[in-house]
Amino acid sequence: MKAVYGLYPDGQSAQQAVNRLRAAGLTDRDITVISAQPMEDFEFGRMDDSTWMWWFACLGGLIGMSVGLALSWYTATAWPMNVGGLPTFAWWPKLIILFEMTMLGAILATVITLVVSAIIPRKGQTLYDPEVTDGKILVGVEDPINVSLPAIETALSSPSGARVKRTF
Amino acid sequence: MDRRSFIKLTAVTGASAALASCGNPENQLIRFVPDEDIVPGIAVWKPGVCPLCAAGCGLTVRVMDADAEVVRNGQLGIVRIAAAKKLEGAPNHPVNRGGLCARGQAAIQITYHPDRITQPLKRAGERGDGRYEAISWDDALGEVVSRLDALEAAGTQRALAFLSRGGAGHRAALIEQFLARFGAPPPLVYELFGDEVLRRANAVSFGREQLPTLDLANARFVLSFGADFLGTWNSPVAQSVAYGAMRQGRPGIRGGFVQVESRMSQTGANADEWIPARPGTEGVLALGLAHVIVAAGLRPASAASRAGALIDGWSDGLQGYAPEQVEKITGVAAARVDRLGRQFAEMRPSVAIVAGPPLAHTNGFFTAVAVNALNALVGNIEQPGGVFFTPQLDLAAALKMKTPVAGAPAPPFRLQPEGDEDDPHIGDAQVLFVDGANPVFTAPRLWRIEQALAKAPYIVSFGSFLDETAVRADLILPDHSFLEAWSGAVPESGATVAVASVAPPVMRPLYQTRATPDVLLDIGRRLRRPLNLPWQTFEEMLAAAFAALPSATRDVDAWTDAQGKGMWSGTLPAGLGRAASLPAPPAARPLAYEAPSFDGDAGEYPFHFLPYPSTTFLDGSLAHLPWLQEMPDPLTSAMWSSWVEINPATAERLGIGQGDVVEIASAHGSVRAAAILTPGIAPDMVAMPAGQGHRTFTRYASGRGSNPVEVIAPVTEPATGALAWAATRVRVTRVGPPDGSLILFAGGMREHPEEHR
Amino acid sequence: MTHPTGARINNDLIRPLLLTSWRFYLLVVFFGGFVVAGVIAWISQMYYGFGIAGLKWPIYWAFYVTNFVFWIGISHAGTLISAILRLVNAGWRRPVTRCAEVITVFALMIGALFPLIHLGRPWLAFWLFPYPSERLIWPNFRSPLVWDFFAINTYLTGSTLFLLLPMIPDFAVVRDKSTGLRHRIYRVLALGWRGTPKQWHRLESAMQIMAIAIIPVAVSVHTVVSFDFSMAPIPMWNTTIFGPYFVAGAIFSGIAGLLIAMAVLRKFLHLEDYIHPVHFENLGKLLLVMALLWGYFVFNERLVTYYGNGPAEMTVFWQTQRESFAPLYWTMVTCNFVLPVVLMGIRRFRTIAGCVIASFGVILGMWLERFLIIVPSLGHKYLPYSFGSYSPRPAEIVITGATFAAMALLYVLFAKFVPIISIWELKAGEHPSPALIPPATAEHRLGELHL
Amino acid sequence: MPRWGMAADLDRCNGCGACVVACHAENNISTVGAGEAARGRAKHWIRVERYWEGDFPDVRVKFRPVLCQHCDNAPCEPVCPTYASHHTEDGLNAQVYNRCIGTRYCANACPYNARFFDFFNPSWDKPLHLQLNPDVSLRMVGVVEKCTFCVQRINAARVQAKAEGRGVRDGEIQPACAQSCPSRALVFGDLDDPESEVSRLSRSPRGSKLLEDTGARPKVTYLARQA
Repeated sequence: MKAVYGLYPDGQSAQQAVNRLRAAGLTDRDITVISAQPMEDFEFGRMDDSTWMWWFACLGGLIGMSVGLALSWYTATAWPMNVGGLPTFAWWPKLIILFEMTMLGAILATVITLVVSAIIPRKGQTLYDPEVTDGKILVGVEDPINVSLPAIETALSSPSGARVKRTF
Repeated sequence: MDRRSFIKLTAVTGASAALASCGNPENQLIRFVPDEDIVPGIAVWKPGVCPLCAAGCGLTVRVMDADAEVVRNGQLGIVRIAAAKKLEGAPNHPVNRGGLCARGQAAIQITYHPDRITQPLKRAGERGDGRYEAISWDDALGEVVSRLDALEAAGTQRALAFLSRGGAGHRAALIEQFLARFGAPPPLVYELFGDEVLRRANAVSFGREQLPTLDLANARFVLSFGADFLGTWNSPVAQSVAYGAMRQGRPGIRGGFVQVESRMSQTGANADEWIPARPGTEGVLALGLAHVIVAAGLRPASAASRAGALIDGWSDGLQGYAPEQVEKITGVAAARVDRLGRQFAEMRPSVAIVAGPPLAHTNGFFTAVAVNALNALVGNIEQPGGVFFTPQLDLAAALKMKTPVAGAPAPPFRLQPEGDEDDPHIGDAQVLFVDGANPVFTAPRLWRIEQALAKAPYIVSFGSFLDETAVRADLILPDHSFLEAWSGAVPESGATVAVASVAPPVMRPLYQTRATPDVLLDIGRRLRRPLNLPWQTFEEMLAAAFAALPSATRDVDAWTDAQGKGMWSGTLPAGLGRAASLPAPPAARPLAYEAPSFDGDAGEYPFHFLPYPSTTFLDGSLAHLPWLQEMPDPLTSAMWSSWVEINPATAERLGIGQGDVVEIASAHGSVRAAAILTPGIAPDMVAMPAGQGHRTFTRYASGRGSNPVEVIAPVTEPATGALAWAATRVRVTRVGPPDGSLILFAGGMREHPEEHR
Repeated sequence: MTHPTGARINNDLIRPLLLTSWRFYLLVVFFGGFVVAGVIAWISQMYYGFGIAGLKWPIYWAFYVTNFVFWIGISHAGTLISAILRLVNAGWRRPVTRCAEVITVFALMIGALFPLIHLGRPWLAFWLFPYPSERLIWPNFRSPLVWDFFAINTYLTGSTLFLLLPMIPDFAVVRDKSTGLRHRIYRVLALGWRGTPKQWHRLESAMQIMAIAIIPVAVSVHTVVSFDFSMAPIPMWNTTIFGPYFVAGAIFSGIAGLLIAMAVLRKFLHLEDYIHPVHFENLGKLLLVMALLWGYFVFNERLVTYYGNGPAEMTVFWQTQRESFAPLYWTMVTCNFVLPVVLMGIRRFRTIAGCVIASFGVILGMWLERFLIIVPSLGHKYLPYSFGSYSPRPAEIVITGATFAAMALLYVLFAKFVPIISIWELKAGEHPSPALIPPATAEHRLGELHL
Repeated sequence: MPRWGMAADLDRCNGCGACVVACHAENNISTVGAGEAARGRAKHWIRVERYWEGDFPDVRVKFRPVLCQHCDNAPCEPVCPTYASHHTEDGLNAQVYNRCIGTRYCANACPYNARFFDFFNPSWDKPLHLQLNPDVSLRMVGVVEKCTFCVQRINAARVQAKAEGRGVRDGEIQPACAQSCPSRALVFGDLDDPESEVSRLSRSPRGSKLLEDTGARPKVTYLARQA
């Protein structure tokens, strides 16, 4: 992997670096930003923030509810048992099971969505520097194709306090 | 294949079965070839006779297969046996008609009791310390025979004493014959809560020296003076059957029931009206009712005939027993006496019953005769809804044993230290046989039974358990359990027709025990001068006794028929019944009320003390059965405990709370037990059930609770010499807080606790 | 005192993970000893038979079910509070959320253990699981105990994930700050976390969704727990108020548990710069609100029973008001109402110490509350002949004590291996220095709550 | 299908306790011993409740045998998570010991406290175990047990009746308690048969159900004592 990146002490200089990279012709998809905390106060911190997570959660909830319904329906009718004169499939108690299963489905779907979409590392996305942990913000480009390395380096080094590094 | 190799083969299969069920040692035992055919899982019902009390209820015994551990040829293994599983009342038995009391249900645990004596034992330590060694039956019988031969050689056959618990049955008849032929006095019968007073009173009032049979089922009004006829007295199952019918067995008619007693018994708890009269004054109340009846002209005084003539002033209308007078003596309001008298005469058929505490006072005989007179006054004798006397089979006649035996009739031994000096005292016995009685536990301390037994050189016990008396025996010849042996009974009451019960063994003996009647017959044969009893076995004797009876069915003889049914009942042919009526006694001074005397100064000992037969253990002979120990007492719900019943007002005055340990002290002894506060007892009385307090009586009863007999004064009823067990006064002191010995099943006393906040 | 910067936050919060003092081992041995005793007691109970506990006819539930309800109640400290604070974006939540959520997870684990401990045949507990078995019989979905199973299962799963997700970035911090074996372990735990805007955003979205989902689940859990009682026709159990009453009580005891945990952490991990008196003040006010709410529910429950005047209900009622259970009852009222209202209602007492004292009172009081709901009713059901009284025996006492020790032990271990305050959330909050916090005014306090 | 039920005539019941021991004998109920009994672990599937009324000397006693009422709407059934407690087709409230995991919820939900928990493995001092009824399963530690209306006797009578090609006759089935009862206070039979004695007694104006207001619809009718 070839990569070049800069480390910035604060959000403003990181934002400048991102802006310069864009000016140099890079798309957001090519720019990697890494920080030790969410940087939602800055424009770069909102890159790639569209998500279907809510819909997946709802879907998971629906699946959970269906499982709950199927389970309670099947188990009640597979071997009908008379207990206390209650109907074999008693709706009121079943609502509890349906509710809990719905919520369980929604929670699991959310977490699975998160893990699959954002946490499992993708191939070629390994750029990292432990200094981020101490508060530095990393802005960099992996495997640049369209733009030349020197141009990127220039763009990265222009904000004040920037420290540019290369990996080969 | 010979037997030996077959056993080996089964041993191998047993071992492989053990592998399959590893860990459970039971399954690793060798499985022996069973001696009897029994189909697993199939129940067989066989007749039986309940041995626990004189009522003689008929049983049906459920027999099924069970795996028992046995030793054969020195090897431990298991064998499938036919085992009794459950006792139920025989549906066709004229006494209990299918019912069976809690005690009868538990009788099966006698057979399977883990502490049963399994073989003859010879004393190996000091008397009373319970150390015994095994001895063979031959050696044991040899010892007994040599002792008896020695008596005979010295001409002192009269020094053979036989102590038994009574009951008129075939076994008792055999014992009588044995003793008579040997030349010994008749058996000494002792029961703590015996009924001698009532029998004697019935003899003088009605010419029948036996307990009455009460036709409650047809009665419309039942008046009971202290009789616990639903719980422990006489034939409780027969009486309970009749009680149920009396209450709800007749459409539109419900019999009324009034109980007079100063401590509410289980029976009293069912009364419509419960009347606490002063202890020992019940006879006065009975005569008060008679006065009302005569005075109101409801019945003429002469209607009581012989029974009334015994009472002083009867023919004059009992002038001394006007309701106001009765109120002064008994504490029962005059208006109530008047009402009860009218009810008794008008709600006919009515019946009066007397038994228990009222007869255990120094005027008990008077009380019994007074109640008899009341019954006779309203014409209750041998009438539907009244008092009957079960025709009694005369066993001696049936067995053709009426011929006088050698030697003059000897007076029986006595247990009391005082008394008629002509009678030999138990302490004078050279050889003492004990069969079922436990006077060390049930006789008042002052009779010094232990000391008397210590003087007897040789004691033989036939008991199955090491109770307080058996533990003093030099030789124990354990009896079969009632399920393993032939049993017979001739109920004294409970049916209006004559009844004789019999049952063959239900199962094989579990241990090296022998039936006591057979042992006696064996001893009789082995004596140097054999007794020449005409039967080889008890079974033969039973057969002879039943052969004399008329058969109920045409096809089979009475003996075969009785074995199948478990009993014979019907009309006794002439000559086989006991005399229908005893001759009237020589005219004596008519009886008048004398205030009961109590042992102990009223100031120092302010409370009447009432020991009463426990619903579960009777006099204590059943305390070894775990089902009964764990059965909640009907009134207190106590289990595994003994207790003292105290009126709550009294308890509050003495600072006693529920469960507190209290000491009951008379002039003769003291016991401690937990207090139970109960409203069903007079404030000047404390009551305590007998039955617990065994020093040695199997793992379940030993060292549990305390025995009220220790407190009883040795007062006797003068007319009969019976122990007046309710005539002791005591003081009550709180000793300490609850010590955990009182175990109650019930959490609450009252259904609506908030009403009694 | 200066505002802790990113590096200082890292150092302060990772220090307990990297440096181990003898005190840690001492605590582990101390609490571990109690836990081992509890395990031995439980094993004895299975080996010798359930009879070594003090339960009896007819009081078949007592200490174990009390503990069950109690710990499930404590579990409402964390996730529920933290989820609410997250949704309303209360800034002061940031140092508090994780130590709260941990309480939830551990309390739930302990609480969920009690249905097992109290089972007559715990080795067959898996029969409650809905799985196709050779017995061909499924669990009875009409049984409140099966509802319990589902509710606790959902809540435990949700709470655990709710706790774990925000830990991932912090594991990444530890990964970067450690070496050797520790580095390798935390590298695995960090799941390759880097910190791209997409990751941060997805994480925060997920936390939002989970927070929304977990609140009704938390409410449902304690409602279902209350159903264990209110579904049975037992005097003082069979009432509709139990659902909200139990939820309120759970939050109440949960806050108390959280306050105690925070005070302990602040003291022993020297987190004075992160957990400020204002946090205690705010939670203390919540505690006050819940105490008043609790009083309202108790009054409600009692008044309705009193007015209805049913004989069986009144028997139980008087048992707690003035008979054998009265000392416990009035202790409960003092601990749950008088003490927190006085300490939290008077501003002068609303200090850290005041909060801790009130919280201990509430913990004791809420434990007693559950005990007094369960035992007097069971001991006085309708038929006075079967009335009974109960006292615990060593097995129950040891196991009960052991669960408190287990909570402490788990907490100690957790604080040892995971930063007890969420590092990234703290950084994201850009916490102003305490000097910049205006003095506590009514306006300010309301503003902080963002309610 | 029959609907088994019982009538208990409180005017006949005199509190003797024969039913209690009969039940122990029939159903292999172990005794627990004094120590355990003191801790409240005694098991009596049927008990005779005794209540005092009034104070000396105007005192009366009420006896009432209480056993599992085999309620139509049994509160113990729906709460069981494993269907150990459930309703059979002929109206019995069945307890399947093998399926019981010992939550004891049923015992709590039972308004009559008719259910008993085995705190220890039941044991019998040998050879008392030879008495055990092979038709009744032994329970183990940790399960709840209770009155079955002597279901083994019901089944035996049914098998017998079927073998003889007839229906079960009224009075043919007697649980151990009813069989032993000397005063015939307990009557067992089919409530769906209007001619049966138990139906007749259940319709008696003296009849009432115990704790009717819990809505459990018990199948034991108590006939009040008169006067």
